[in-house]
Amino acid sequence: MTASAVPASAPLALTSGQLPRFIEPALLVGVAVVIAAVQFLFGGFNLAVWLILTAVIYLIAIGVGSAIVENRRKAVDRIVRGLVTAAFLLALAPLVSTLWTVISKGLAVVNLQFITQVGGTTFDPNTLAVVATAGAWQAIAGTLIITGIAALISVPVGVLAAVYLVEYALPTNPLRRTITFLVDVMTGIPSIVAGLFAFSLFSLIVGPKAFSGFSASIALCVLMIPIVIRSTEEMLRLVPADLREASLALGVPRSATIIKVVLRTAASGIITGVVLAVARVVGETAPIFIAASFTDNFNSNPFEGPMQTLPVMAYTAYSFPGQDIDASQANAWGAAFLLVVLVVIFNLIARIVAALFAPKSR
Amino acid sequence: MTDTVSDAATDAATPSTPKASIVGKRRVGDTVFLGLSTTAAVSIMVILAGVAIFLIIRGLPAITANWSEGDLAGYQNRNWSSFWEYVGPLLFGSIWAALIAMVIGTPVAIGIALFISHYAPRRLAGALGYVVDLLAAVPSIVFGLWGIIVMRPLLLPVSQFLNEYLGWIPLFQGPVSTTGSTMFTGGVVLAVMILPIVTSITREIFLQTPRLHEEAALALGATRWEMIRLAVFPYARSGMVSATLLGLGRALGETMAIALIISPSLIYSVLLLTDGYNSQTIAANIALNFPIATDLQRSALIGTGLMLFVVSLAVNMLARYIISATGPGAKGRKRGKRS
Amino acid sequence: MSKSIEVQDLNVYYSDFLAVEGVSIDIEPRSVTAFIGPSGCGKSTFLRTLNRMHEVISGGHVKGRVLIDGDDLYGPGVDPVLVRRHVGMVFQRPNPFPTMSIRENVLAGAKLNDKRMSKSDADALVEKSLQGANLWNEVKDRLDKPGGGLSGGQQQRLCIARAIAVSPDVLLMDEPCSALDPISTFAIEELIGELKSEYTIVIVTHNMQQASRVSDKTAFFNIAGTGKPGKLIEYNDTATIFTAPTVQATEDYVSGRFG
Amino acid sequence: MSKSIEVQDLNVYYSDFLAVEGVSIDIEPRSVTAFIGPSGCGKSTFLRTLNRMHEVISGGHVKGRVLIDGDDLYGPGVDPVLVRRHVGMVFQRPNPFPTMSIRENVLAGAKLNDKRMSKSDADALVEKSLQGANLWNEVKDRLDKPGGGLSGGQQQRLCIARAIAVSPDVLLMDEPCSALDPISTFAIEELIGELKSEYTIVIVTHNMQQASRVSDKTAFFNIAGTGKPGKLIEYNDTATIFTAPTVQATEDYVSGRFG
Amino acid sequence: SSPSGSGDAAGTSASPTSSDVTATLDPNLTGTITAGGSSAQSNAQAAWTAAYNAQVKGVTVNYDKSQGSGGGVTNFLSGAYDFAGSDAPLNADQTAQSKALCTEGGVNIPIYLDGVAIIFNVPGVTDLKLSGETVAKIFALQITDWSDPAITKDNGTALPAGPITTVARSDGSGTTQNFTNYLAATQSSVWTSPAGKDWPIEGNVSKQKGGSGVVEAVKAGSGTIGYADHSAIGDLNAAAIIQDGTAIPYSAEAVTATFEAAAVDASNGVPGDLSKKFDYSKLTAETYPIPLVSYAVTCTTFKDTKQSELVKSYLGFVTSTTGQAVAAKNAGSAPLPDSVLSAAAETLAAIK
Ligand SMILES: Nc1ncnc2c1ncn2[C@@H]1O[C@H](COP(=O)(O)OP(=O)(O)OP(=O)(O)O)[C@@H](O)[C@H]1O
Ligand SMILES: Nc1ncnc2c1ncn2[C@@H]1O[C@H](COP(=O)(O)OP(=O)(O)OP(=O)(O)O)[C@@H](O)[C@H]1O
Ligand SMILES: [Mg+2]
Ligand SMILES: [Mg+2]
Repeated sequence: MTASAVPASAPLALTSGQLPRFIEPALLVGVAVVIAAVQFLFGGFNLAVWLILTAVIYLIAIGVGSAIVENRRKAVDRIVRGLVTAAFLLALAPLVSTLWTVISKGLAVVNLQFITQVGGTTFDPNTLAVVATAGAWQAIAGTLIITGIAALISVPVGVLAAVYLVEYALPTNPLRRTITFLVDVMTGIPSIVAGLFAFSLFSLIVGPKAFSGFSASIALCVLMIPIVIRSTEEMLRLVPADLREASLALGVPRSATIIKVVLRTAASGIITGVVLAVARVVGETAPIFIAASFTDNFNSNPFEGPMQTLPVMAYTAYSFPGQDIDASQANAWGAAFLLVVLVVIFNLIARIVAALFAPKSR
Repeated sequence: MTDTVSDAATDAATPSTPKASIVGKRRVGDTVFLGLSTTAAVSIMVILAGVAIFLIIRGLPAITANWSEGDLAGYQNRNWSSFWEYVGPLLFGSIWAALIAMVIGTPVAIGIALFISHYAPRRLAGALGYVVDLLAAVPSIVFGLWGIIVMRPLLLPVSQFLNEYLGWIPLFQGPVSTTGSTMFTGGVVLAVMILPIVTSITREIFLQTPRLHEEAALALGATRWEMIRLAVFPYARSGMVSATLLGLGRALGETMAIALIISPSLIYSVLLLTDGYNSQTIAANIALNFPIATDLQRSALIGTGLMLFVVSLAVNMLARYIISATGPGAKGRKRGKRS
Repeated sequence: MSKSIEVQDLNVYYSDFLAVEGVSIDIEPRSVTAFIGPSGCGKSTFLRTLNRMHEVISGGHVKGRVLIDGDDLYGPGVDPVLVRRHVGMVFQRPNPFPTMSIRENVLAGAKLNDKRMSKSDADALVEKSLQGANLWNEVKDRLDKPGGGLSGGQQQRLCIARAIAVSPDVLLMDEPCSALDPISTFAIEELIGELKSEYTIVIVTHNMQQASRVSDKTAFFNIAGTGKPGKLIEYNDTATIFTAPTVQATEDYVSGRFG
Repeated sequence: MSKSIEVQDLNVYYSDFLAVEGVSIDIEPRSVTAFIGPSGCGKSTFLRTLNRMHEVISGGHVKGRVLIDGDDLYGPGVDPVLVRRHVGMVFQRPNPFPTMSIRENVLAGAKLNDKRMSKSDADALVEKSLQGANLWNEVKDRLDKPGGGLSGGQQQRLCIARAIAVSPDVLLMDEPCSALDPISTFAIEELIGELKSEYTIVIVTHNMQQASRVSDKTAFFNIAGTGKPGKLIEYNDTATIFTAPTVQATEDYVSGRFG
Repeated sequence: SSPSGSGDAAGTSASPTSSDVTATLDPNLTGTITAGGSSAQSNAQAAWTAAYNAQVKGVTVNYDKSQGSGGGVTNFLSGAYDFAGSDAPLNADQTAQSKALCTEGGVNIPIYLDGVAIIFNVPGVTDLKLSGETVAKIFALQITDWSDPAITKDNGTALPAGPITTVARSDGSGTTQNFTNYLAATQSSVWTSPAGKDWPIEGNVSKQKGGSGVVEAVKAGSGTIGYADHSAIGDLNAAAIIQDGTAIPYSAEAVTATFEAAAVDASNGVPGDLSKKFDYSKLTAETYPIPLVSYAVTCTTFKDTKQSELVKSYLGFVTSTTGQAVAAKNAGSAPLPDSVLSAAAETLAAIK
């Protein structure tokens, strides 16, 4: 918007007192500096205290200032804007901090060898020394296999169940209401319980030596299916009823309408939801070490024997360090770093695929 | 399946004569697809029933056992008279920790969602949404490790501060922890973990607020905040409730981060800043004690898992009730992308 | 391709709610019939029973008979999917499939049904249908662009092209112009005039002028009050309905509009 | 309460895109002005600049001056929030707040400024506004029922009541009847006739007859083609525009509609 | 002690002496051993696996350290594991259960010896001496400041004043069991809580998950004191424990001496079982008083003879002098006395 050069005389109540435009950032910086200075003066600068005090004092100052110069309504508006922005920055802080911690600590160990090598040990018979070689390939492979199988099972089941809920079942259908409710309950299953369940199930089926990547996949399925259903449901509901009717009116059977029109239109959103679900379970620790046990060895057979994954590697390396504690912790951060990288890669792939599938208007 | 919308197609011949052109035989594709999706939906019940049955079968021995003898006598160094006495403080701890996380996390999450949907410049908003989604994807083990090395030391002086100036509030009583393994730290880390879930759901709902209603408010001379109060919040209320409860579900079930961060005790305590008086949560207690437990002790732990399951069931029922009771916002929510 | 429609004493229900009561009407082939009436009187509901689209709405069902060239749409063994290939439909808001190009949209009826078609057949069908919908010249250079990129009026004509590509006998239109600007409306009205040489057309409209411009016959529906069923009040030549209606309600409605 | 509006050489942009170019127009107090023109020519866009609602759309900004009784809406220190209290707006689709009762809807705007309105003041305001919107008799027994339960036409009148409850000087209406049936449309048109004794009213409509029925003056906007800016082509007494327009484009549009 | 193993230590070149217990390894064995349990053993197991695989390439050993002793035993009893690593021998119930699996029952073979270290982080203090009584009082929260006269007395000099934060395990653990065994047996007047796997003291105690959690918290805090397996304390300082008037810092020799002096048989009745318990009254001025011993729990009769051969071969290496040396070198453990090793060899030889 541009202001005209001639200032309007204002008998009409269009204008009111206004704080200058730059007041918010200026005041914020001012408050922050002053508080930092005060903190240094009285010894002890502390990041958390600084942030909290800055936020509180800024909000009070802008509120009071605006109430005096402008009016009460504007003051409230400015305070809320401040609060909302603060909430956002507050949330950004842990993200940046987490990522920074993971990246800085992870990059210290991660190199091509770490990624492509199976972690292990070599023994020198002369000195009796066992030298650990860092490597995460066994965990990367395990993560991909276990999560991959979980996704292969969960995605069809979840998507189809969502199709049932949205496309077939009427709102009054007791089955639909039960299932929606159960899906909500399932999202609340503690992950460790899912692990125990899967392991017990497999002990029943294959006998005591039930540790396998596959049983861990089943545990992840229990956690993943409800997430897939929920997000798919949301996405299917976003597909305008118009499109279903258009397709049906062309004499297209219901199943073809659902598959080729409804699912196709919602595909991009469904993919995003699925990837979020995968990202959510790929970092699970407790169910995996219960169902797939732990090993340092490479195992690519999901149906037999313990399997290592990145989160379990991070957890065990941190919780049960070797003699060289620092090296173990470095490994833990390396695994955590790879895990985050994996999640980011999933996300990127999903973005790209989703963009390819997204409805276009141009 | 009864009560489903489906095209009733019945037997007959091929569309050769005009007469028969609208007469068709049963459509295999439709039947198969309906069958598949019904099966998928029903399998949810099977899985959940499986989990519930598993919990009950494995948990029952300890729930009915005599806690004054055998492996359960003096379990975890306390003389419990029964399973219920044992699970009590754990249930309390789970709910308490989740509540703290909600109290810290929900307002922030809603703030972020509002920032992204209504305050940030449109172009920035997409990127910001992505960033928050990324937070959702950070594995909980990473949050656990991060909590230990970053948050624990960072929050120590804050604890000190709170205790010094607000110590008269029972929550902030001392002795203040020197290691940082407090309910406060745990609550903050949990809050960070539930942020993305609550944010992404509320953000979606905020974005779906019909533009019509937003513009109606603005055209009445509302400030942005007043517009949010008039148009956005009423519309999103039920969604906010369900998002919050989803977050609560996650907070209740979170295991590793809590197990790694908090210094737990099997007591009823609301203190936030101490080492020795943090109520233990069910999930963390399972994670901590399952490895060392004997069969009957495992059964006791699984019994506590069953209780957690029951709580999340109750929470969800409550959520449904609230959503259905909060009126038009719940029913009148038409989902349509705004352009 | 055009067919006659004969409706005998039709009641339409949404679950228990009787939405439309006792409609009997004869519609001739190769004619345009307009349905007019106040909001909620059941025009859309009745229109949808002509190709069983009301069944898509949960609880929707009918009593009575609808004969298309003598075949009962609700007879035993009749497959609603096949019915809809004979009786096409165009909706109030243009709804091209957003994931498909213009070309794919036109071919949707065939493609979604897994009909195998040679490229040249498909090309021919696309051109013929778009020609039929008066859209060919405007889009022939960008057939592979998404249908959502067209203007509202073009989108609506694309939907008409899509509907006629499956070669129906009857074309139902539910307020096809109410979301369009006058110029697009005009284009669609012209198109209807051309289409009636091949199809039996039934159109619902709120716009009395549109009804008088495009239709041969007009049916006036009315409703006694909320919760009451809609009824067919008067059905006659359009000119008669607008100039000399026999029922008072029709006259009130038709003239009130211009009051 | 009514005020005059004077627009001087106004350009409206969406980011870089010039949507409306060089509009100058004088609108008299206590009159009804209709904006007509083909879809996309910028009627809504221009209308929104009269109460700075275009700023709500990201990238929307103007060059030029809009004077309300001589005060520049875009002058320095002008608060858009205050502008909108002086210039009210009614939208195409009725949009009562769904969670609020009829009474709360009417008071929604008024309560913003005066939190502690006494119950009797509030009651008086509700009655006065609903009377003004010709809705009082229909809803006085159910003021505490949700606004969403009313019929479309009643909802639109509720929105008008809500807009006049903040006592604006000017009332902008963007196709207020296009989602309504003829009977409701008629009620709104009557209402506009009554409101103009107190307010300056500007109404966008696609319906030429509506324009001719309700307005004193009519402004015809047109657009040369997609991507080009919309322009004010002709502005004159309604009767003149519809019977003896001076510009060919106006004549084409006005008569083409009835072609 | 006499050697009962025969043959030379194939492939190991650590110079054998006459008293060495050696194991014969068949380099052509193939198969997979699934095991798990005690995390205290985990570093030793990793070292043993590496050294064992240097000679026997075809055998894969999966030792799951995330399960803990209890998990190991439970999985062993269910048949999931070929052997379990456990910080405590099978109890009576478990022994009874094991009979279903192993005919005669399960045997406990000591394979890993270590000490519980008292670790601390007091600014400016690197050497700390504490009597058993002072340790008990500190951990029982009866002494709460570093300037306490009892601490001054033990060290002969006053430490800087400051509150003491005790750090304990939040998870059940064999380390806690061994530590509280010692406290309950030797300081019964101060330490009135029971000995067990869970830390019994309520109050101002910081409880951390796992030995690593304790080590981290002690390191990160200030004025902290905790306990952990000596092999896992990294670069933290450990207190010397005053025993019979002498301050004894942790050393492998001192712990081996403890085992020789104080470990007494506590067989579960299954032939070949080597369960031990400590008689703390036999501690001397040469013994480190808080030992930690960990077992391999395995079957006397395997259902699958192939598995029995694998387990005998692997555990044979573990309980050889070389095996113990490997663990000492790489996991910081103390070698078990030869007498136990040869007894272990006999037990293993009897396994079918
Ligand atoms: N899905 C539905 N479920 C139940 N009742 C419905 C449904 N759709 C419409 N109705 C009811 O059926 C009656 C007829 O509605 P219909 O939409 O056919 O009217 P219409 O004449 O097309 O109105 P309009 O001119 O507004 O499009 C109305 O009373 C309406 O409330
Ligand atoms: N939010 C927006 N961002 C960018 N361009 C816009 C936006 N809204 C409208 N436009 C463009 O501005 C021009 C004028 O649009 P406007 O909606 O004002 O037309 P209109 O005359 O009201 O049309 P209609 O009769 O369809 O309501 C059009 O070219 C349109 O594409
Ligand atoms: Mg209709
Ligand atoms: Mg417009």
